[in-house]
Amino acid sequence: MGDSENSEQEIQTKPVVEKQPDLPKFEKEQSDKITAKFGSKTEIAFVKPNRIRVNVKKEDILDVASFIRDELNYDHAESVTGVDFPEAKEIEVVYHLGSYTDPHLDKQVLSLATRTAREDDPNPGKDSTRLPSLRDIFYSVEFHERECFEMLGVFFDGHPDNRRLLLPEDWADLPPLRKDFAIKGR
Amino acid sequence: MGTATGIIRALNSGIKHIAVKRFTLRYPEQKLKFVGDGYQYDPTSGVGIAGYKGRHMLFHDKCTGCQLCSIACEGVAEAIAMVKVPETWKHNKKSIMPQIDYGKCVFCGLCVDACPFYALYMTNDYELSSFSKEALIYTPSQLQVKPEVKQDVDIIIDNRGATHG
Amino acid sequence: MSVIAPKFRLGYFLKSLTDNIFWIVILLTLAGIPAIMIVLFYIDLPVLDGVILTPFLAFTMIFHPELAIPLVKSLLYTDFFRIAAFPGFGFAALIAAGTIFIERKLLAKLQLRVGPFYCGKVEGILQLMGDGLKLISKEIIIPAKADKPIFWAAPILFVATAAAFVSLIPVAPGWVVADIDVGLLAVFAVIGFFPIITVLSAWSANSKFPFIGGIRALHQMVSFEIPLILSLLGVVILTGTLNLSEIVESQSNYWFIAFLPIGAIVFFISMLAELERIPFDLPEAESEIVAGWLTEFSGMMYGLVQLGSYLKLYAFAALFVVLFLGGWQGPMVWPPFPEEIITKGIEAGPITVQVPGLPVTTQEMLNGTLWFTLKTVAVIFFILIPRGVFPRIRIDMLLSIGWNKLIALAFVNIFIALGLLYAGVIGPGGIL
Amino acid sequence: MTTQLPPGIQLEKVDERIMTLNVGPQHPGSGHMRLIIRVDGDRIVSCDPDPGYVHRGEEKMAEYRNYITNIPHLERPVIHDSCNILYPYCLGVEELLGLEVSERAKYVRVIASELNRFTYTLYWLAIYGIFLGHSTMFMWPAGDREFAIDLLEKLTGARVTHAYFVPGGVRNDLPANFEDVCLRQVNYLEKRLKTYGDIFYDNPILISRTEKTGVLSRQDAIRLGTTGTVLRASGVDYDLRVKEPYDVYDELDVHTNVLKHGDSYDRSKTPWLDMLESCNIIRQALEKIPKSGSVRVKLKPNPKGGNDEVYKRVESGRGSLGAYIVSRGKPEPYRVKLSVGSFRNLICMPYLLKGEKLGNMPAVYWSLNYWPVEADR
Repeated sequence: MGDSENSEQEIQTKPVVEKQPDLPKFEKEQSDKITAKFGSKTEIAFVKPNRIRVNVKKEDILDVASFIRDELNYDHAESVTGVDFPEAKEIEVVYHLGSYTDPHLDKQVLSLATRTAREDDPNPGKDSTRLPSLRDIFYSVEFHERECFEMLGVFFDGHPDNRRLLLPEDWADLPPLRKDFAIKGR
Repeated sequence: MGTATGIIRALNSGIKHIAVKRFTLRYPEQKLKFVGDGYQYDPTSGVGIAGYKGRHMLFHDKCTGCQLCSIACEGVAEAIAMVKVPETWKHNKKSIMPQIDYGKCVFCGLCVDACPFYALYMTNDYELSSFSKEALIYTPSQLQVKPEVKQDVDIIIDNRGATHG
Repeated sequence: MSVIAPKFRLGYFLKSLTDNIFWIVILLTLAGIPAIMIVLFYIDLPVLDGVILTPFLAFTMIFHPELAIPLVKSLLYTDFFRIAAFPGFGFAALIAAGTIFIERKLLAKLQLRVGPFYCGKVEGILQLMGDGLKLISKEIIIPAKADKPIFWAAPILFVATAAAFVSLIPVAPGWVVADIDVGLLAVFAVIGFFPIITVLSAWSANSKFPFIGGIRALHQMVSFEIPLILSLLGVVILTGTLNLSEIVESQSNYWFIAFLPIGAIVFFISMLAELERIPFDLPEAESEIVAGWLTEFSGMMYGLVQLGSYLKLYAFAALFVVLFLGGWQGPMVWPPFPEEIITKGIEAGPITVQVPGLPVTTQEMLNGTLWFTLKTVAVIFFILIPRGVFPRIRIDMLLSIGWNKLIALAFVNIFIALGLLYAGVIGPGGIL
Repeated sequence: MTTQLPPGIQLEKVDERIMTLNVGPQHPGSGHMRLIIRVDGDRIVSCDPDPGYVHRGEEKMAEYRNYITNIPHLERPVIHDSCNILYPYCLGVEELLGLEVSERAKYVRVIASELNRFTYTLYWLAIYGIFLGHSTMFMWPAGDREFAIDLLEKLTGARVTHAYFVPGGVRNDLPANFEDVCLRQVNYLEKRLKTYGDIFYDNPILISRTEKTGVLSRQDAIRLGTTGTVLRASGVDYDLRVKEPYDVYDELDVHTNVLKHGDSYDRSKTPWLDMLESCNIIRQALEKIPKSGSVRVKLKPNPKGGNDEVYKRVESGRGSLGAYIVSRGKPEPYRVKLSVGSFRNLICMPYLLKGEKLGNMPAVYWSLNYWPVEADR
């Protein structure tokens, strides 16, 4: 799995933005607004047609999310995905944000990604795997964050209802979407 | 008054349907007709041929025992196992052929897509129930048999509604 | 061959049949006939045409059918026949059975389905018999903590009450089980029994869903009985009588539905609610409370409740016919009996003899029965159709319909009736 | 009097007025989920949805199988809508692998996906009918589904789990004479759908039962991030087939049905209008489909994606259906996330049921176009 770690860093260190000269115009404007506001705090991972990805540190995610909601008019979250990177000892949480109110943003999906520390011996809710909750900014993330909490053990600070959602009540194993939780026989 | 007209229109619509033909397919007596002889795949063009995805049919003279169908099934249902067959059977130097467990098969047809030798097709036979799980395991010699099906009912649409006939 | 009875052989089956017949004949000759003779000698026998009906005479009727005619006629006018067979239970049960079958086929046809199909070769005509057999042969399960006497009694009481209701309905001129002067009041009294029985059975089952269903049924029936009764007051005002037969007689020229359409509509809607039929089937709402107050009934207990509810359906439809559609009134369509049948009689019996005095009933009675049955079946059709057309309504909507709208409409109906009466249009001394 | 409880055991504080009801998972009015409802008399005080009874870990399973083998698995959450749930996955894998889908295949996909919208929505409508005690509305959609199922069976070879869409096109071409049969049956189906109006949607009893129950305002629909028919019933004009047209939807004339009240009645009517629109789309697609051409790109065995990620979405019967695929240069995807409409609409349930009458619970619950199996994945 060494490859994937390296390549993972490649994406982060060398953003695709600089390589491609003919970036889609509207999306570039959007990403430039974020860069202009936050500068080095944010990192535009890629700008593709209709898709922008912004990586932020977890300390800044509340500010960036507020900016995205208030200034860029994204008003709801489509999904919240947790991705486990055991080699980097990090768990990434990606918010896919969309907009219903702004007709210019109909096609756009903005991915807001942040990372948090990952512990090899997880204790969901009580270890350092935690992130600030975006529920106060995007109300629609409520159930998605609950799912993320049980599936990857990411505790969302400020979420009012960090409970089990899909898994059975007596689940006592690792959070199942972590990579070290192996399916039997695979 | 709108309520009254609404109620009368609903009653009228209901009573009108008493004259519409009945649509039920009376299954054991009638069986739906399918397109063609079952799902097939043309490995040269890489496109399947439309048909019903029922029980498989294995052509012994074409099967080479390459296990590609078994590998294709590995992540899906793990229904295909390769079993020993008599070495005198033609074209099969490894003398292994697929044996399909219909207790596990999901009839996705990806094994047919995997076969590069036109050896595995699917047929229109879907009545596979049996009293024991062992009887659901079809050996290569059982898979060789072309099933006899009598399916001749189609949907007929006319002025008085649709019916099966 | 057969999996169900692997050792079945036709020869054994025939042998068992003949064995049974043999033993029945032996027992009848040795014990049955003497017993009948002894009983017949010790009871009071009717007097027919001045001759006491002796057992000997009774047996000679086999060879002289004309002697049986007075007996049959006297039987037709006994209370037992009226209660058990014609205007009473048997007739009503026949119509109820027909209703169940028609309902299933009609609903199936409306929903583009087939419905009962395989039982009885022709469109499932014997399905009802099969269902009845199944219900009879099923085990009756009673909840462990149920109040057993009441739980047992509830279905029987339900059928009995429904039958009491049936007994008040006049079918043809003079053909009614209980021709009482306060017929309509008696109907109200009998209807008042149903919620009590429902709640008793629901409570005695000691189970959640029957209890909720019973409470719902209580709410529904009580709140719809008031508009039901009020809507009939108009008819009483116009006729000035409570006797159902007289109400029918007074409609010989005009049916009351022509004068009191609002009353008829209110009565019809209240009737649907009383019968717990869609859209008012809240006590049995299967997506909410399983089967309501019927949940714990099994086997023939359930069958009895079903029989009772369909008897009730027939009785309500018949009451609607009696009150608003002119009962048995209708043009004479029954062909008159040929003169020679009445005077000379027909040829009948093992030794051919002329039997005068047939037919035993009158032309008016047959004609009245025909019209009555036709009208009842038409009303039943309109009771059945909503089941395929309407969704179930909510309990608060139901109560608000019952208490607000229907009662107001029933009062409007009463005022219409009073207006008609005082304007001298109809009623005692009216111009019509 | 206080009794000493053993350690670890707490007594729940019980309010005399409040009763807790478990609606589901065996209750006839719930589906494969549980709603923990607390009622005060006939009023719902709070509602806590408890999904997960049919959670199968499809996302985890997808990480262990290659891009092709995932197909029969990923369609399992909604077997009635299996073409639509594979649609974003296939679009995503095509972008990852750099596949170009032929024009004919795109049209075939549109036809199959719209036919699947019928099979799902009619099933949903049948259950909505029986929830409201309307037995005819159970039988008619369940019977009329047969037209769409029959067409899909002719096209894909299976009645429900089609496994028809693959990255790079579709599995097989249209069978002979399919266009005529499809046109005939879709026309008849449209005629049948229109008869639902009189008996169900214009029925005053149904209207009085569902109108003004569970009202979701426009602002709340946006704030809660709802999607699909729930969103459009609340007056938000957002249909991905129009707003972000995928495949050939930009060449077709798609009309978005938007109703404005946001109550149960509008929410139940929008899918019906969508189905009528689907008839138009299928007719257009049958007209415009190229008469010949390949429908499937031949793939290498075990195709590998680069270090990339895609997020693709389509409009399914229940709303926007997104697939987020992360690839790390392996034959297997590193992470597959399905963002499904049912799960996104689940958040409305506690919000809408609060303060509602208990008798309205089935009408509101099922009008959310919620498919428990899909929400659990």
